[in-house]
Amino acid sequence: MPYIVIGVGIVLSVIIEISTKKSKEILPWFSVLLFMGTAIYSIVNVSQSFVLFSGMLEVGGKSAIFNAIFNFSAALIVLSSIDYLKKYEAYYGEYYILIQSSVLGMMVMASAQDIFMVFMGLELMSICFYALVGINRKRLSANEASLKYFLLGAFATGFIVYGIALIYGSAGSTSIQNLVENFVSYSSNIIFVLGLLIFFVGFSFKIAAVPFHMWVPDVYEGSATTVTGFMSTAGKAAAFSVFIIMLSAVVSYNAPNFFKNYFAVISALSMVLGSVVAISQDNLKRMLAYSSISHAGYMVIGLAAGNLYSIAGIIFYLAVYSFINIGAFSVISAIEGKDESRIDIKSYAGLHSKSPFLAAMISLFMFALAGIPPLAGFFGKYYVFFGAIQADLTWLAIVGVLSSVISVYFYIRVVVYAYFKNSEENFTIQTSVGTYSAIIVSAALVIICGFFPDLLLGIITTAVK
Amino acid sequence: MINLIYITVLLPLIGFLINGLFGRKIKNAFPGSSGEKIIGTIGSATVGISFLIVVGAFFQTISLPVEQRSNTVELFTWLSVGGLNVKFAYLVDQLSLTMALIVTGVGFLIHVYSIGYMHGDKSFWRFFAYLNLFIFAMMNLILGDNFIVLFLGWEGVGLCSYLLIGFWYDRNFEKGTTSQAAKKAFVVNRIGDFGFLLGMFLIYQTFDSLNFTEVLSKAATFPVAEATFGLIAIFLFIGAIGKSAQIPLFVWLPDAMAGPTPVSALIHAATMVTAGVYMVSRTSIIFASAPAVMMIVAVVGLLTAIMAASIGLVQNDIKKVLAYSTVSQLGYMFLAAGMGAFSASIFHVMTHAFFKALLFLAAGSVIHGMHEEQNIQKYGGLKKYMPRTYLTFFIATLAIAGVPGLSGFFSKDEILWYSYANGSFIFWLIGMLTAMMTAFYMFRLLSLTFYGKERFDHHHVHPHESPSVMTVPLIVLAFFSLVGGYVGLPKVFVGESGNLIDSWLKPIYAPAMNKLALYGSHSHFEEILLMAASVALALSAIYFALHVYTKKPEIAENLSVKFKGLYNLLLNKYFIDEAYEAAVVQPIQKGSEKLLWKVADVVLIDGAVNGLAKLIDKFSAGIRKIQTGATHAYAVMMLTGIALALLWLILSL
Amino acid sequence: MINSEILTYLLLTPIISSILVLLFKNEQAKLIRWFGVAASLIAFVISLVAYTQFDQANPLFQLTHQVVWIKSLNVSYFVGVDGISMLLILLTTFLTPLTLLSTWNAIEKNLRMFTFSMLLLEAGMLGVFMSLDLFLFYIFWEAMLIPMYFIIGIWGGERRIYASIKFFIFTMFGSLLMLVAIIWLAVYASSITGFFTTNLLDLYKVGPTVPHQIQAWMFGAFFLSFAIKVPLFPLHTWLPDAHVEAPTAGSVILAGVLLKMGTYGLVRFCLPLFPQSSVEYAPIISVFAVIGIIYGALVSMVQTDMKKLVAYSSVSHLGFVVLGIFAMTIESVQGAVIQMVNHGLSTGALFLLVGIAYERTHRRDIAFYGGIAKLVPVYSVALMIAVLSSVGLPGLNGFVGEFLILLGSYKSNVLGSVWFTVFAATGVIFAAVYLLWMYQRVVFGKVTNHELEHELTDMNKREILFLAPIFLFIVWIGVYPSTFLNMTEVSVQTILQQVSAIFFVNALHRNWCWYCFICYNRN
Amino acid sequence: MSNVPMEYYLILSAFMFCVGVAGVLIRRNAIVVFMCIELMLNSANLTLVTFSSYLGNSIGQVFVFFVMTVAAAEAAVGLAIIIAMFRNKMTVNIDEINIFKW
Repeated sequence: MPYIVIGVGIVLSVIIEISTKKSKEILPWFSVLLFMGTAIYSIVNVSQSFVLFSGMLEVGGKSAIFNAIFNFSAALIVLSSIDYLKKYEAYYGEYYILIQSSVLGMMVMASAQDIFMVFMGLELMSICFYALVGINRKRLSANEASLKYFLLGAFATGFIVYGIALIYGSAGSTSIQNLVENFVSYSSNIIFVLGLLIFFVGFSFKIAAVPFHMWVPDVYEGSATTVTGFMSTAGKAAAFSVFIIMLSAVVSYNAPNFFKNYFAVISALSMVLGSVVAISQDNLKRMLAYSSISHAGYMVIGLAAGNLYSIAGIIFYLAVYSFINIGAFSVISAIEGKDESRIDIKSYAGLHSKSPFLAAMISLFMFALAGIPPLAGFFGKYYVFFGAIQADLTWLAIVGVLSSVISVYFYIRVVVYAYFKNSEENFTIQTSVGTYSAIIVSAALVIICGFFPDLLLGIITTAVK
Repeated sequence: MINLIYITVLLPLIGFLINGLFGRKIKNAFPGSSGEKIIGTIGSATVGISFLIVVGAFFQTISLPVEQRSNTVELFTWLSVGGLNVKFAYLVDQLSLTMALIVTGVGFLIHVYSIGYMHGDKSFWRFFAYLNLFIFAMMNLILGDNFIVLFLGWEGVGLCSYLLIGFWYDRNFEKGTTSQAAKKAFVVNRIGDFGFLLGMFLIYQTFDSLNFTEVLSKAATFPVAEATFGLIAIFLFIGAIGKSAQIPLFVWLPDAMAGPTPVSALIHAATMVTAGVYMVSRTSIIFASAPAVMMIVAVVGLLTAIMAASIGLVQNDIKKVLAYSTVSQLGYMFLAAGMGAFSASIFHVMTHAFFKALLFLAAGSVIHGMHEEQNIQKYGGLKKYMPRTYLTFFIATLAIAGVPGLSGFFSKDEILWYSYANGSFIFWLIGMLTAMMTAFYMFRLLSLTFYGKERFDHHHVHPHESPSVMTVPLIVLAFFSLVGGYVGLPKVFVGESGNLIDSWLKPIYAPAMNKLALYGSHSHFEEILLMAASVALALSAIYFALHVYTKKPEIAENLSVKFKGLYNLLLNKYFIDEAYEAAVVQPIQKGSEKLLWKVADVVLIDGAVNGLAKLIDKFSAGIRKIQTGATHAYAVMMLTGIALALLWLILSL
Repeated sequence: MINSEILTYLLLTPIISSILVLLFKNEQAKLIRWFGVAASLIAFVISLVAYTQFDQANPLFQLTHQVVWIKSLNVSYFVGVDGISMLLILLTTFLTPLTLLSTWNAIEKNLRMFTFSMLLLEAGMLGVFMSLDLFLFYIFWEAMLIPMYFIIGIWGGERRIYASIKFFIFTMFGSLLMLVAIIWLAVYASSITGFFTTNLLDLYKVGPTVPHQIQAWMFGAFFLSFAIKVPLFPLHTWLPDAHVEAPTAGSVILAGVLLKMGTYGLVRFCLPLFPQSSVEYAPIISVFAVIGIIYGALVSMVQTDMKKLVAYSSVSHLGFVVLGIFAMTIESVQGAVIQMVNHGLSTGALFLLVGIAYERTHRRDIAFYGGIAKLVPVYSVALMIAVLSSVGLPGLNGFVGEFLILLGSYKSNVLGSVWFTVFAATGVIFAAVYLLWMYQRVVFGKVTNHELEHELTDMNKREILFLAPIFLFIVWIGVYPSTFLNMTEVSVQTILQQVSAIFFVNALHRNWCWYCFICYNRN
Repeated sequence: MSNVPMEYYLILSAFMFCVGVAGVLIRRNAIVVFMCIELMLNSANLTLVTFSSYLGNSIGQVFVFFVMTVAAAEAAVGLAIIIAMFRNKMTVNIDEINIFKW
């Protein structure tokens, strides 16, 4: 049902774009409505789980949660894009259509019950992202980002397809259901394990885990801020949704713990490297790119632990991470000036005197990213650490906390500039209804999920079980 | 009256609060000297009334049978934790009453004297507030029925001493300032307190109580190792050394002369410095259980006595001479205590309080009349200008020099006798030598001040007698210096019970005496012989001093040139201050600054912390270079990752 | 009255009023100030009411209030107090209005935010002291970093950024390891009780059963976190920086309450949760405590900046507290608890006084001052009292704490050697040295600096008003500490029973005796 | 076809895959790099077809069609990006495209 709605929405958007010149005013609000409607529909129908397209897609349960996350993030991103795109000089109607399509792709990924569907969803999403990254085709930075993203993304796709081929060959089927049921017998087949590993590597690229993270800083820096916000949240969540689907096969059947080790290692690498390198970044978008790498690391802890708690933890983490990051990128987009100026941390000096609201909000999001209780970010980490310790991965949890100590430094550095330093540049910040409402909604969610994590967690736990 | 004893503690406190909080207002409200009078009256009256109460309690106690002479007045619980139960309670017995009489009595006189001495001082009210606070603390010290209340007073008097030494906080004193002297006093005292604290801890560990009655009775009966007793005694004695200015912690007392002279009289001569003697005497049973420590006490006392006396021989500051004399006399008291003659030491505390307070007050009167000049070389022939001061000073000098019939003679003689009887001839000899020196330097002081040529500048200095508010206390003290000794007449003359003070205090020391039991058999003849010898030697020293300093000052001059090294050594107090400065103070200070702070803290610890941060920062700056911007490199990185993963997978199969 | 919601009201008061503060405009300075003081006074009154409902003879946690919070993790909002936490809660609510009152002139910039931070900070500290769920405790423990971070960073001195970041990261480092330990305990508990729990009362039963080797790690993680907060030598270097750079109000709260959270954590969590490890490592920890006492004092002695001097003195004073806690005798732990309050009062007073002078002259270096007794007599007296209280003069509060700690540690079997006390007691000497020396250089002597004459004015009524209550308690605790000692006695006994039960069973399970060379052979 | 062992096809496709990967790593021209990626995809396709044929089910072959479709879409977007790049910078040498680094 939600897939049809989005699909119809895309068609309608295309028609609007073609038929009227006012499409730029209509499309954003249309998209917001579309996304919000789908998000709410998904949340309401969490408990109704059924299968579509002869076992290809599953509706409800985990996928409903993911669908809600995708749609909700998209809605917020669209809100904050309205005014930003004018500034960014890329005020095209297809922007919204691309977002809608990519959301459809994500939804397919998250609901997939067959590796084919995973691939289809992934490609739909990725191709839209390639285009979104380069949406401002006049700008060299956007060109470079999209080219890098495209080449490396396609490279990764090559691995994924090859992996799928090997899995298919050794299992004789692409149904995930089948994989789950017969995992133990398959796992003695070296080709199967090899295929699965290659497949996982491809997705490790998508979630930006070290050492497959190299594209992230450049692409995040070069694309439009709102697009970065979208990719780093919904895009990452979509890739994780695939891991979680596949993982129910890998872990619940006592597989050889090779994958556990694999995840543990890339998680440790990502956490440490992301945190460490972020320290020396002055460009805020680039810094958040590295932060996103380290957060991917935290989430992978949950994959390594692989129990119910940690899976619920990852989903929770993804949801709150989406709110936080969208909020943070919205603030950045609000402050950003023409020609991608003012994304350097120095421009944030004395922000509190220019705009107390934005200063408070960026601090809130930074503290949340740093995982300071009682903000939502803390609970995400708490959950994955909890899962890790339960799975006897205490060392990983310790690596995690140590790297979050390091990461605190660059998060609070933003607060230092916003509050403790005096302004050096003079500029005025235009208020934007769309962006500000996106920020407020994200902030509210960050606080609410912090004080009452059970609201969200309750839904997730029921869905996971 | 015994039950009202807490009033004697409270009254000075009230006086302190009134003068301390409202003194400035009183002074401003009543212009001229009437404000001073009110403040002075409040200050003196509180102590005076306390004195009367103590006297009442004294007579009440005397009227009781001997067994009931020890009474406790409880106020409220102070510290009650686990097995520790410390009350604010006062112990009224023979020893504390004796001390209380001295403190309030002499204290009252000095208060009165101060009204005159401090006249015109801008902080008149503050002075009286501090004095009252001192009396409050001192009363706690001597009346407290447990170690902690004693310690409260112990530290409290230290504080008052600190405040009063630094009373003229903007004046210079010798090479430094008064406040440096004050700080020195407090810190050196604290070193002693450190020992005292450890003593208390060990007592609590051993006897599970800090209450005098309990601890002392347990100490008399409990089977406790002698080593433990020894350790306790050593610790307590360290406390006493600090407070009573014995070797090696005596250095603060001469510097304490930076305070106003009444302070020197009250705190640094008559009362506070004897607190150590009181404490040893109070815990006599513990000391008596550790004979080795007793010997240490005696030796320390003896050495202090002779050392301080030798320094006193050459000092030129009138108060300095008296200060070293005090140190020396305190040494006598410890000698007595160490010899087991606790009552003799308390007796000497009493007589010393009279004559030394008198000496200081009289000296104060001289200083007052000489416009704050303290160098005795610039005095001379003052007898005719200040007759009353001279007379009283003369009496006190006789007393301290051990001229028979005066108070000092009896107490000093008793100590010397016990140092022979319970100790050895060497003890007596050194004690005797000290007594000779004492007689000498006191008469040197007397001669240079009151006799001989007038060496002061007549144009600027107009010596005059002090007002009667100052001289009347002098006269009263002179009276007691004359007759105070008769409560402790030698047993050789008056028999076992004729020594009033000894038989009064005896019950206190009974347990200690039981343990000691070291009275050797010495004949009366020996005692009288030694007494005669000491009198003869003292008198000859007096004669020599008078002769040299009134008639032939050049002899002194020649001697000082002839024995230049010795003279300088003595003049500079054996360079002990300098030695401490170089051996203790400087190393600690420099070490703390150069080593602990600037190296250990800033470089090592903080350096490690910041270094770690810097390391991560460097690491970050280095590792970010991996991100070259070249798409190829990214692909290579990915492939490396895949290759490693595959390799690992294959290896793990 | 075992169950009561009063603590929740107490907690909510500053939170709600901090939000209300945001409704004011920055220009309404007077209103904001009064509002802040009034709000914190209300909190103080509520805590007094809570105190009247508190039964000090009851060894259990009282005034508890439990509401399920996160079902899936079995975490509940669970607050309650025993004597120790009640005392510290009172200290917190007592000091907060006074510090707010002290900022009248010092804080001009962004007053609204300042009051907001202070009230939030108060809420955080109260939460730490009343939480009976480790998860909840951890949240408060971390959450109060944020307002403190802002207080140092926005209203601090020149190097405020360095200091605030150092403070934040240093303290966070320890607490994150504690987080791992908390989770580990919760998971471990599920293997014993069958369900995850972070409920402190449940974990009190679970903690001691943790296998010896792992318990040491758990203990280490908790201890590290608390030791950094205390701060114990050699983890103390964030403190001087934070103290020096923080505004007066920040320093007062930092010294007065924040550091106590560390020592409170040791008493509340380390000792009863991990008794074997606590006993086993007590001597090592005490060595560091003693080093801290002496080291803090010596370094304090040579400081040229008054605030830094007081900051290092905190290292020394809190060394006493740690020593008292790990001596584990009733006397020493009681002493440690009362010393926490004492340090809050006397160091708080010292910081306030330094702040008063700083407000007028904008200088904190000792050399700048000298001879101010003549210019500002009331101030000098106040400083004297604060100094003496810090020095530990009998009759004032400091003595009671230090004496009990030393007395208790001397006879402690857990430490097993009297040398700890002997060395610690030298701190008593050094305290006199550094504080009186500072006092002498600042207050006594001649006025050499004539700038002082027109800049320095004596304390005004408001300043006397906020110092007087502190001095009242300084004397009160010094003369009649029973009021406070009785409050905590039963609670301390309960904790020690938990420890000693283990202690006697295992009878010093130590496989090393490195301190033998200084062993003092008793009996 | 049935007399050729499956392994031959697999090895061939693996070799093709490696050639593709090597091309991506070595070549500088963005279009050539992209073509190498297409080669990788095609090697995967070959694998799929092989398996499909040997397993005797059609899923693999169906999937190949999807992959080809996707590759076509990818090519469209990718070439558009490369063209945009070329317009702005007049080069498609990926070594010269490095304004973002570190």
